[in-house]
Amino acid sequence: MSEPTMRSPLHSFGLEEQAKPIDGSCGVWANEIPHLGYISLRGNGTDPAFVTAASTSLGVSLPLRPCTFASSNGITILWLSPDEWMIVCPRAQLSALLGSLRHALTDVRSQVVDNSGGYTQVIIEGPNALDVLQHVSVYDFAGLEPGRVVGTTFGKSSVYAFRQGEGYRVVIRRSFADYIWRYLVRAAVPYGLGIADLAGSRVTEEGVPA
Amino acid sequence: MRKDYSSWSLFTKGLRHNEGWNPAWRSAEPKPSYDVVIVGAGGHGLATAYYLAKDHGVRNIAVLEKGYLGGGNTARNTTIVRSNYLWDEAALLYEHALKLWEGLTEDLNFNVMFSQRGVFNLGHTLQDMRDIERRVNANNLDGIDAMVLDAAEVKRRIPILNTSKSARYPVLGASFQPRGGVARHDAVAWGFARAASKYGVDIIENCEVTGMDIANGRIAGLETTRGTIRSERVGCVASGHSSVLAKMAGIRMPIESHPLQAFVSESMKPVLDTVVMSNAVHGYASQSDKGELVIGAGIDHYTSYTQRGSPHIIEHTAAAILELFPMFSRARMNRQWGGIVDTTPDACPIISKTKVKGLYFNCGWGTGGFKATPGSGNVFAHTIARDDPHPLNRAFDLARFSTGHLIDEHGAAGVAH
Amino acid sequence: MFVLFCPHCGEKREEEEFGYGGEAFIPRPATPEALDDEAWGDYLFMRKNPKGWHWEMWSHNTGCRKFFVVKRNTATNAIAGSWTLAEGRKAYDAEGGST
Amino acid sequence: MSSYRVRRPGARVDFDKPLTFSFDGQAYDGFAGDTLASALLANGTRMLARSFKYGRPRGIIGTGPEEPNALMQIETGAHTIPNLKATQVELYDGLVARRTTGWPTLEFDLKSLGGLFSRFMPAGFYYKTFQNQKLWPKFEHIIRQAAGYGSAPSEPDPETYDHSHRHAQVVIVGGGASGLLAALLAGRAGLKVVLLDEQNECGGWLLSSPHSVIGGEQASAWLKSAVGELQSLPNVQVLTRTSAFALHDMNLVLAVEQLQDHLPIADRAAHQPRQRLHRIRAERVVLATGAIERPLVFGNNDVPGIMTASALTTYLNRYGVAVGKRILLQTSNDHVYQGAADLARAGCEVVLADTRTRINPAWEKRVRAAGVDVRTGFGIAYARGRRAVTGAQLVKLDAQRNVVVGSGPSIDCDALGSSGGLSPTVHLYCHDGGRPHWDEERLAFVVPEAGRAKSGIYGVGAVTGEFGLQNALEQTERITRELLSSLGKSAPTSSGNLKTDEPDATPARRIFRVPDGRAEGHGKKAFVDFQNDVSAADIHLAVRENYRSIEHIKRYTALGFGTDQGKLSNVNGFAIAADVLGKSIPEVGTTTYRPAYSPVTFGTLAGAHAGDTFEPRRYSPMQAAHVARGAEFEPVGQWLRPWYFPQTGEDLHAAVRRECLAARRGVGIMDASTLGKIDLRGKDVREFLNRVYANAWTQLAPGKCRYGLMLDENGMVMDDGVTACVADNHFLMTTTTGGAARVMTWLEKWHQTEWPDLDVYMTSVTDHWATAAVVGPKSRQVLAKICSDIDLSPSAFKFMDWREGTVAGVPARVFRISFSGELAFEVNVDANYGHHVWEALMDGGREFDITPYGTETMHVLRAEKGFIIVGQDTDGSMTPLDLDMAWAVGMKKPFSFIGKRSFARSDTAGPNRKQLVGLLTDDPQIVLAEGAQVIERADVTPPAAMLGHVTSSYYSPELGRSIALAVVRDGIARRSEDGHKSGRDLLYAYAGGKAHKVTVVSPVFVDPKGDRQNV
Repeated sequence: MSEPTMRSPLHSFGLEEQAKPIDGSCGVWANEIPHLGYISLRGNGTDPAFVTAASTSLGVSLPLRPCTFASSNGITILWLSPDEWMIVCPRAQLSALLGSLRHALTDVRSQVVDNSGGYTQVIIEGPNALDVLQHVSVYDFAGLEPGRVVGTTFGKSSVYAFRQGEGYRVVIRRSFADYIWRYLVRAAVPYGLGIADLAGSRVTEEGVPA
Repeated sequence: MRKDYSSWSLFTKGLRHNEGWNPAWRSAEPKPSYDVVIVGAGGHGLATAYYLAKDHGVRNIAVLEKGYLGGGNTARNTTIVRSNYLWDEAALLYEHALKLWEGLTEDLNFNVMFSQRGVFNLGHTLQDMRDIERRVNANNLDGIDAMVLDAAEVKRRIPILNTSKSARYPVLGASFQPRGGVARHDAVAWGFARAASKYGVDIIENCEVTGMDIANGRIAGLETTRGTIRSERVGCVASGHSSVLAKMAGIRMPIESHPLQAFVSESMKPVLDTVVMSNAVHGYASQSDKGELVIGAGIDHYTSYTQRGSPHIIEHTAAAILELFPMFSRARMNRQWGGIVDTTPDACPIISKTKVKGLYFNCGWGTGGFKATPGSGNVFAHTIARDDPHPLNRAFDLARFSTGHLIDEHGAAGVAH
Repeated sequence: MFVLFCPHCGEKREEEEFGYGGEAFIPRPATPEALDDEAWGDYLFMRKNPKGWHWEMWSHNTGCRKFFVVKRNTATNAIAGSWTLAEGRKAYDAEGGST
Repeated sequence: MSSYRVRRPGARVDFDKPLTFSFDGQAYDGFAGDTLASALLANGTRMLARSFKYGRPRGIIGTGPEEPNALMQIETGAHTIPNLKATQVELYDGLVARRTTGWPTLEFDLKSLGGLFSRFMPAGFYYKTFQNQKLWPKFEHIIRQAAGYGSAPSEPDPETYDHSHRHAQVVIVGGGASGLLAALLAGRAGLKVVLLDEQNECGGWLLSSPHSVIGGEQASAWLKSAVGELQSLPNVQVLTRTSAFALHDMNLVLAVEQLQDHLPIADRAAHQPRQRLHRIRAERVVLATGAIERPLVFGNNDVPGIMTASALTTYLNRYGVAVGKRILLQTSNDHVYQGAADLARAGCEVVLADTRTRINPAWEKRVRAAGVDVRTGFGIAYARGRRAVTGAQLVKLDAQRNVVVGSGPSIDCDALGSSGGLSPTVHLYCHDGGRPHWDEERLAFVVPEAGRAKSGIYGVGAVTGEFGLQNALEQTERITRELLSSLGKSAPTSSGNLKTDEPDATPARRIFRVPDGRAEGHGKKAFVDFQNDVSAADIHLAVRENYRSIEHIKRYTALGFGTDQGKLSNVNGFAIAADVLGKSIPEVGTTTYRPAYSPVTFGTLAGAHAGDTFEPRRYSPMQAAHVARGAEFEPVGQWLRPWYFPQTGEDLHAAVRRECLAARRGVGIMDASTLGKIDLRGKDVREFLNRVYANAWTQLAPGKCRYGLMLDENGMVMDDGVTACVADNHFLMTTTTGGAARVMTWLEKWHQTEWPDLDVYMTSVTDHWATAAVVGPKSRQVLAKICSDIDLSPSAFKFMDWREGTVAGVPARVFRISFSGELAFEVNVDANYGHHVWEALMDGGREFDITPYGTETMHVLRAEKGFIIVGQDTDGSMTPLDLDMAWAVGMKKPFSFIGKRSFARSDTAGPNRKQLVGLLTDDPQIVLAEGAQVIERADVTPPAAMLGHVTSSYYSPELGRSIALAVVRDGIARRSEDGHKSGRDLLYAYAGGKAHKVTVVSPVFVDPKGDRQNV
């Protein structure tokens, strides 16, 4: 029996083989950041017991302001709704985080769900990244400030999107990944799309850079 | 009724600079009272008045219209006529209408340009094809023309259709109703108005109903912007505005009024000589005798009385049409518009007496009203004249929302049309 | 096409992010079995459908997935405001719960 | 250079860049900066179309989107575009244009024969004839032969389109003088501004009038510096070749940007879309859309060479084309005077006939100085000429009333321009419900200057009726300052001197139809709507026939329904109707327009929603494995699922037969990842499930699963699936593939709106879990090979149990549930491992000949067991009781679960419901059509009463015969248990003209006792 191997949702596009270091040759750079851990966390944001327990066990304060996110120690917590967060973490930390969260929240009205198989992340960078996002989504990305995360449309599907560093991250559902990637590629045609080489960068080591 | 529209009359009047034409209908001043008042001078309302006069001998009839006659959904639909509905009740009602359509031009002495160029309902999934098979078989047993066609036959009949297997929704086949087709929408209202007027029906435009006089559970008259009009029988046929009228009578209706949009292309050389509808991709199209592609969109999800909807619905429909007909990619939309459709929980109309004696409602046609116009008027006239439903509309009463006897036509009504 | 303010996300967003949720404040009868068929049918199917101000629900499908309340004029598409379900109920009651 | 070319200073054509193009196969020359229209005019082409109804010769009338006649087929093959207006086609080298009317030739059009009988073809003549329904198709065929302008390409579109969603503080529509000034003010104030102009450069009317003066400098210089400044402002974006075609609710402007059409095909950039749809949401919208000159209506006003007066001016000043040498201008107002002077100075012989007796002395002085022959108080009775105008007969008009009081001279000319005043371009203002109002002084429907400031819509310049340049600019500055202050900004500096050299205006004459001294309909045809051949007489006829509402008039005559959207015709039509009706124009009605302002390409509307991005296609984590094994796929909702796995030479039936037998007798494997999955947690989960499911959930222990039926409040089955108890407060629900999103929203809605107090959270985990169903008597052996930490023995791991363990080295949840009736295990793993686990199961199963199967085999297997598919065996009208599934309904639950009350309604509880049954054909080899109707007798003469229909029908390889599921009226009582005692079980199934004898039986065909799944 072969060793268990993971296949990310965009595996079939062979992005790894096409990747090259980011340079000035393309208007848009994108790639999948595969195999991160995703935890859906539900609970009442106005319940101090919940917030404290979750924040303590994660080592990051749960972002309570709407449409914001918090990052620390390689963990990013996206506010999705007043009672829903998504925790994005390196795979290596997944089971520990799940365990500590569940333990901390045992007696608190809440839900902790491993959703790591259900999502992947795409990074979109480059001078025309904003143009591409304006093609694919109805959201006013020109007005999206750093530190904010929004759930919005992507063609006829939906994503969670946030700005990080020079670029944007979109968190997408696995079964829509094929559509979303094709839609993204199509939108990027006028600007030239490069597959960004993320290997060795902190992105893949830690999931999301601080 | 004298048939004064003919080639001969065109010739003789043409010789005299077309000065000899008479008004197509008489614009009347409201009288103090009528035997029957119809509220709403759309196709259905005018047809009701016409059949009341013609078939039931009622002479003292008024049709009230808050705007201009035929200005509501009659003027805003995509003109498709067919009867291939799923359930017996609906199919037989629409078939009754279709039979009337087939004689309507001659009956009204007004060419409504009923063009029986056939209607295709495409199937794109195995379940679509099951539904098509079920509907076609039911239609055949009800005496309605219908057939199931496979993809190759559909392609043969509509060469410009994209039947590629790699399409997002490949065409697996279709149901086809040869007797279905299209008609000139405005002409239906004008033809019925003219014919009803000849029977002495008073057509009163710019007359909005503002209140109902109900005493002891009976209707006694209407308050209007042109004064009080007394009548012990009132038929309301106001499509999108039915809830507003029902509220005046203290009646609750299972209706929600939604925008329904449509658009036409510029006029192009005809390449599509039939009607093509697709539930799966959400669009339908025909090409008019002027060469315009007439395209219907899906319904907007929210309620609105504004006669306009959201543009992404139009964009989606354009995409759907291009999925079916890639060759129209470089054609251009000339004009878009919206109507207000009165939808019911089971996508079937309400043609019913009410708890107010003498007050009748004919509404809830959703996206299917135009095709039913003569049949709807015909059975509603019967219902009002006899104070008892016609056998064909007995099932379409308000009581079904209490008994649970819904007639769910969502599948066959499908996309708006 | 509308712009709706999502009271949970605290932002105005385009209509395509939302789903229409129908007339607001149709509470489910506490004891359905106590209702006769007509009253039950009324709850199931009868709607105000006013031409004018309408209290309705929308859900922020691509965002927080929360249902919320909008007061919108169906004759003009003007919007008077958005509220959370609880706050909307208060505003609705303050109006006398009518349209 | 042709003799029509004039080297005008300030012209926007580049005489150093000659181009060639063809029209109807003939080669012509033009210059960069020309439109197809200006180039054709420069080449002396006058007639280039035939009219729609009467086949009359037609030429160019306008300069932009108002053009009704010059509809062109541009290019050929896949690049061809129908119906472009020659006035909007930018000329490029090698452009190929063809006429769209005139058959067989432009010179001789067959329709013109019909035109000879035009008096017998008045408006609405169709309605009055062709009344034989049997003959109508033949008439219609002939009508359709003659219908239409250009043709759609017959090949797929080689170009692409996209959408861009933008948000701006201020969108300004129109880059004329007012629009530019507004943009400058808003831009200087630091606002995020988008300025849209449909032409290839900003300037609007200034481009046609480069010698006007603004603040002491020439308009061309003012324009240059304004555009330059706007381009330097980073917060301002100027989009030219971008036509705003719609204004929707809440200040959403839709605009199409042309990116490629102005380039030779070979020069078009493959990576750029042809057109881009901008959807711009703006806090404020400024309509600076200007106005379009409307022609006067007079006899034979459609002869080629007759244009709007402003078109003559524009062709001269902007394109360097003097359309004629001897020009007759007819006006009712001041607007034509500058152009008259320009034409005269350019060397044309110009006669200016003003219908007014008192004209503007300042203008009169200026034009006379230029050599214009001014005649006052004259109107054109009719024009002369057929394929090109040769002159016109003038008549003397009464000073006040629009009647003829005497004869006038006959004037020869080779071009004729008329002006009945300006019609503001109010289209966009109307789109979202705004209504312009009639300004009797300016004789125009205008946008009020503060527009609907409350909702953020403003109008500036000519669209508001400010036709004078100076007035327009001053008003623009004032209104823009108001707008800025509404956004908390102020214009930092004054815009400087906005003075122009225009004389004060003299009132225009209120005239639309120039009288010819004859009763309407007796004289020469006078056209109102050129594209639809609507004459003044047609409007009179409509009114005579009681089509008195303006909407009736428009619809009866087709006024304003062409591709020019009535830009030239609507006001004239209204005015003529008003005169006949004896009403004022506002009494007749307010003009209103619907999108699109000018036609929009379907491809542009669709944008990127085309081809493989038309709609989402969802795939399971094992998709690659299925493709590798040659699966055929079936769309199920948004998903693509394996339908069957044909081996070489197999068709569907052969493959399904093999797959079915493998699952029944050996082992099969199916991808069930697409099922919806919802994780529910909280102390009230059981109560929540009790409310949303028909079943009872109070007793289900951890480690156990249960099948559940979900109903709508109407009592009808809406979804089903297996739900597992993970822990007392933790459940995992599955839904149908197509119903997942609907169920999730449904549950959230109930929780949020009705039962927020219930302690339960739910999260979709559909995409997290990959699910492989290993099915068949040998499934345990297969699983055992790659799963060592779960005791798979029948006693330890029972049917409807689930266990956690490791499969192929991956943490897994294994459910012992079955949709086939066989021993089966559903293995769920993190979807990233889905492919790995699938392949591991295939490897482990190789020695057992494990057989992958798709949805078709799944359907056969479940139908053999009588298991329903919601949406196939149900249609929204079936209760659980109709399905004979009372066992799945917990009628005793304390809470009245969703749908329960509806069971008790008179019809739902009544007799004669359609109920789920099995059907067996007499001939076991006949497989009934799914959708066959069930009837009582073999006689199918309509109307034949129908009892129900076949919902599922297959050939069962296991049984070696056909089987079917059906819903049949009173079906449960008809089931044949012990022979045909009552005979009610003997029915017929009708499909495709044939009725087959069938027997009603139990829907469970295989293993009725359910022993196999328990082994």
